[in-house]
Amino acid sequence: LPKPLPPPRDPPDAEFSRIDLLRKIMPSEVLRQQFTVERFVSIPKEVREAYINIGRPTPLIRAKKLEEFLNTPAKIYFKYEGATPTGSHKINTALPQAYFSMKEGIDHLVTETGAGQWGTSVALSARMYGLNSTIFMVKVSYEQKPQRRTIMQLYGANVFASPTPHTEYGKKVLNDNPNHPGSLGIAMSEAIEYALSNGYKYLVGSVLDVVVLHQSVIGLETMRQLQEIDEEPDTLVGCVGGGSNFGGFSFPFIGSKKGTKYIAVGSYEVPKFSQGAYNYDFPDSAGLLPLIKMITLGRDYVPPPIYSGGLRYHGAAPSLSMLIKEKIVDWREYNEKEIFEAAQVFLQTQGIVPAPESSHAIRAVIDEALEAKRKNEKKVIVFNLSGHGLLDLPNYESMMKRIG
Amino acid sequence: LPKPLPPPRDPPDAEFSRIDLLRKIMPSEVLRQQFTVERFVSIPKEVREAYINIGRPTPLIRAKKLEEFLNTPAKIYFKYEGATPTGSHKINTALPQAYFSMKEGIDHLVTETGAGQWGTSVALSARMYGLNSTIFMVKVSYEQKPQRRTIMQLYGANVFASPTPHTEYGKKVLNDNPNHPGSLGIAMSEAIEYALSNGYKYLVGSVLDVVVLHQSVIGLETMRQLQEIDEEPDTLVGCVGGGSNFGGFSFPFIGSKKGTKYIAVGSYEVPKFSQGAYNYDFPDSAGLLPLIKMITLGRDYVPPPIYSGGLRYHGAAPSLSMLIKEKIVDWREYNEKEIFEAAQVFLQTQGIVPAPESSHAIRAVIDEALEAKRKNEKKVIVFNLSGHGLLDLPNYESMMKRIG
Amino acid sequence: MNLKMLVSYATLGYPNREDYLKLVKGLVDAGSDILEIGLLPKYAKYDGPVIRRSYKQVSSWLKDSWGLLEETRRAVNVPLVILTYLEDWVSSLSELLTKMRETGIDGVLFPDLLIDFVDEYEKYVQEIKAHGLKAVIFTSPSVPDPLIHKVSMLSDMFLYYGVRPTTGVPLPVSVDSVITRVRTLVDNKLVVGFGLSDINDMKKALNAGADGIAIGTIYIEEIEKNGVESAISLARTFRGIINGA
Amino acid sequence: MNLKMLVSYATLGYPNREDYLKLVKGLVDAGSDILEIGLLPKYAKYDGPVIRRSYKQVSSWLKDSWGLLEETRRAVNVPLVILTYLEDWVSSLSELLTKMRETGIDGVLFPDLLIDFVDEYEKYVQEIKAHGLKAVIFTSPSVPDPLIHKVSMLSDMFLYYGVRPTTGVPLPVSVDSVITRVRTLVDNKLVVGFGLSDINDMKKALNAGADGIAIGTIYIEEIEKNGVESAISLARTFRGIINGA
Repeated sequence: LPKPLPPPRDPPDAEFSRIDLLRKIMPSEVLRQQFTVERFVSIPKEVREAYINIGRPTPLIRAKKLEEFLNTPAKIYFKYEGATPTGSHKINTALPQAYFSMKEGIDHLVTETGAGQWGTSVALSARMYGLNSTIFMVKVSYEQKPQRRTIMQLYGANVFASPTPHTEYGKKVLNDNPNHPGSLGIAMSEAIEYALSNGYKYLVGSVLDVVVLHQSVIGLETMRQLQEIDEEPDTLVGCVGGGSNFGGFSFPFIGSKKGTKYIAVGSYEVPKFSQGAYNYDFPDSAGLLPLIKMITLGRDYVPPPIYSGGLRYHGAAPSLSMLIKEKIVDWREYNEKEIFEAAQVFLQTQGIVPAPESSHAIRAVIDEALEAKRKNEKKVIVFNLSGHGLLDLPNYESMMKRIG
Repeated sequence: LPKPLPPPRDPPDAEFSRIDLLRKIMPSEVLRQQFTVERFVSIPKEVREAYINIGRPTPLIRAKKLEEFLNTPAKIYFKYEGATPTGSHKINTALPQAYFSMKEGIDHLVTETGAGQWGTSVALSARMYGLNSTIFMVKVSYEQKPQRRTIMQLYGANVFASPTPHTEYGKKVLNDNPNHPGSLGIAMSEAIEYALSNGYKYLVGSVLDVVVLHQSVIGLETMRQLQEIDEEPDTLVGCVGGGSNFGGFSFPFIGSKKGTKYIAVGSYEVPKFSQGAYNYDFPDSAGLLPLIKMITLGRDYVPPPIYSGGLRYHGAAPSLSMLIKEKIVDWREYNEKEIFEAAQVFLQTQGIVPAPESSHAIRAVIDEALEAKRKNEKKVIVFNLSGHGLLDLPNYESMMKRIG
Repeated sequence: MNLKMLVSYATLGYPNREDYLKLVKGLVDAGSDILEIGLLPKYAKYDGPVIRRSYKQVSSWLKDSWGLLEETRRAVNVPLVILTYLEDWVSSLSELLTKMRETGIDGVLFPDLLIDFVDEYEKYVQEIKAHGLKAVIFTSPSVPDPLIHKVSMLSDMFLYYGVRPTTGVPLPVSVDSVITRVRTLVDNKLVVGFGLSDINDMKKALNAGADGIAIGTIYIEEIEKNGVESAISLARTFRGIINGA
Repeated sequence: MNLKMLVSYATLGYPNREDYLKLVKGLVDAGSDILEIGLLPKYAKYDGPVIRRSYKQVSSWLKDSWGLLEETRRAVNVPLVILTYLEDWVSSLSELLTKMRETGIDGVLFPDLLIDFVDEYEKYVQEIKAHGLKAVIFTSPSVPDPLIHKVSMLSDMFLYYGVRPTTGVPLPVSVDSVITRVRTLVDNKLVVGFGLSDINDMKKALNAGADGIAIGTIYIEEIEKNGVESAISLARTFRGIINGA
């Protein structure tokens, strides 16, 4: 980073310190890593073994058929995080967080989940270390994505449809509207309250530096895999929800000055890059967590119901936000039609059904590859395919009908 | 093989030659490979590239957490065929069959599918070579597994719910019962008729030697991957539907005399190993294909509605059947409760949701590992995890309710 | 003589008594070195649709097979090899072989010997030889290499190697590569047949090292279309190809 | 003298006029080398809950900050460094600095200088120095290494390094490894503070190479519980630890 990263802070007239709250709800090693800001953090042996156990390193695959289809002189590689058992990069931070929790004698982990990727990763990671887990799943997703719920239950998690009657906050919401469909903000608030009142710990899935740190395993593996095949990357691309997959993938390259162009891709429907402000804002809708300085649409921003659940977030990680402000990282925004087309091209050439989130990165890659074709440049484009879309097929079905 | 493999033959009073029919419906290079019975067939460069493009070699992963959970001195490795884009080994034969079809100027492929794994693989492989495809999907699956249908459509296939009004056979069935739920036999008959009457080609997904040949990429990769880590296998385990994943995985080991024990695992509910006869029988229910000599429950056998759709098949590949008869290959049969428990152990230790079919192999592996524990033997157990179960979650949900 | 062999097949009694006898004589005159005669089986399990048709036709009228066999023996002076399924004779094998010997038959070929009776094939070969007959052994690509090598030394006259699992269906197989490989295993004369579908296939087989070719289905198809004379003329063509090879 | 420094912090006017003056004198008598005085800000954005409480209490009665600062200056003879947010003074910085100089203040520390004003920090440091004041620069783990090195040479008196992003919240950080690393970057005296939560932390910081420690939150918590005398006695304890280190 070229400049100091503005630290988290408490709001002006806080009745309680959010930063102090973190200490009560997060495992301390996770907090230590969040605030220690060491330049290199070595991965504990046990976490390395856990990574191997879930099939890391994930493969780096050349998208040969996609290149042929686009008839581009560019080479396209993708790091396939969908190869993890939970189907996305989320497990990379859930595993170490669960490991540190186990080491600290914690026996129960709590978190919230929207689309379900994060909850799935926490459920599995908890179980791998013999811990219990409780997942507050946004009610509308709980009902629309029963398979996500099933998989979490198979992993041994308690899954609640949030709002629940198990927390004061949930009770309050239900009291106002017994049919409330839930939201990520409510689920997060419930998870934090539930952890606090039961002496459990809360795991955080994105945005914070510690999460980006854990996700950097993606970029570090990719760098090594590129070296093994003697390839120098030019352009690095990833999609941005909270920023942890993009950060984990690209920061190691930025830090070691490999590559010349870094593209963060967001959703046109959630236009944080084009319309967000660079401000201190709450990472959570309920305002329970400390303020952080980031590109944000405002914590009260209500994202439209796009299919890329993971991109329906109002902000972007502070480190990524700064790199975008400093113009070290470029950004793009694509709409659903554009990303559905990209997903179709990708799945018909490479076979993998990409998560709708990851399809944003694919669209940018296609545009870069076509640009390379126009200029006849032999660019090496590498992107992070953050997850597969096998549990998002109903979404694709709807897109097919709507956009088709 | 220790003895000559009995060849396919036509039934005694055939009005038409099934063997001659093959010639009309199958791509000729596929037939040539089926009947040439060369000892080694080299993979064409284009097919090798297509394998790489879909992420082959698939990973060989040590199931460390499973070993720890079982507290066994045995080492357990699994070859993860679920890492292919279509989530199972089926693509290994769909790709070369589609490639040869393309080379022969065929522009449209037809097949049937039950659970959907095979249809998905054909749909993708066809598209990768610019061919059209039509998939006759058993109607009850078409309705119960809409996501399988969606993925095939995303791959560009025409998907019909069989019985359809598009074939004479389908019309006849619908005439007798407009609400017929369909069956694999009917779908197969429709696919063959449809291919025949339109001048398209039919692709075959299991049982035949050529399919086992294509699947041997699994075993060959596994052998090399074991060599790379200096590991000598003792026990090799796989599940058996038609026998192609088991054969493809284990035959290279048997052929090169690596390993001492080979275990083919079937379903207790479809007891072909314990109760089947070693006879000439039709591979298809409709009796359109030539007779082959195999362990079979009879082509009229109606399998119970177990969740492992891929194991609901009355026979086993001729080569595998002979090896079982010759006691070179052992067999096991497990019921749904046993395999559901195995699936849970596996997914809570390794994270991967196994296909219900593959869970049969897992159950046998667990039993072997516990046996090694009782005898304190450091066995090296290797099994083929033929596919993931991410599109079978509704089945697991039902099992959880019924058994779990 | 160093010429390669033409082994010609005829279904006993096909297409009718008169034409059948004309055929076998004509095939020998055209240069067949050996005649294979197919005996009507209960179930022609490893035969293709063309030969099955010929059996079906014969079954409608032929009652006295042995009488016709005797006539055949008198009509030609090349070795006669009977093609019949062991399955039909397991309980009366000795009688069969004795009768063949009495009829002046030279040898017998059971297509199902190594498929359905592989565990006891040596016993059966012994019994054939014990009756003073030649045992011609039928092999195919699905027979394991060591077994091909072993039976090639046991087989009388030549080793019969069928390139296609079913005669008469021109399934795509690589005749040349199959023969080239099997040639190295065979310590005997190698006759290739059971599905050579055209002249091209025959040339490939001969160039790849076969000592002879066996023809059957092609004759029967020709008889169906143009009668026995035309089939005999085909045999002359094949003889020419063999001599030219 | 080669002894390491104790930098003690007091919120101007806390807990009340009388006790505040008792506190600052006591802290100096107990061996503080430098006093940091916190000026009531509009928004104590980078302060923790404890210091925020002290500001809140002071805000209810203190009107004449400058008068109290003058008294402070008269009461003690160690260097006085004012801690205040630049944000509150951007439009009147020259007046602020002039007044400080007139009041006999030695230096000023803006915690938000490198966070919210990083693009112009050099201009502000120049301006502080131009008014004859010392510019004490605040850094933290989130400041990039090259920048720490650069500002360490620019900072007067010492470089202030905050180990935790928020004072008073004992977030888990590895004080020793953080200081060991930063020590190599700093071409100046290094004072560590902003969240040293206990004696153990202090010892770690000193052993890792800090030239001094800055204490604030601990005093205020002690005053809340047991009054200023008790806080002064803590300062004596800390002085002893430093001397012993």
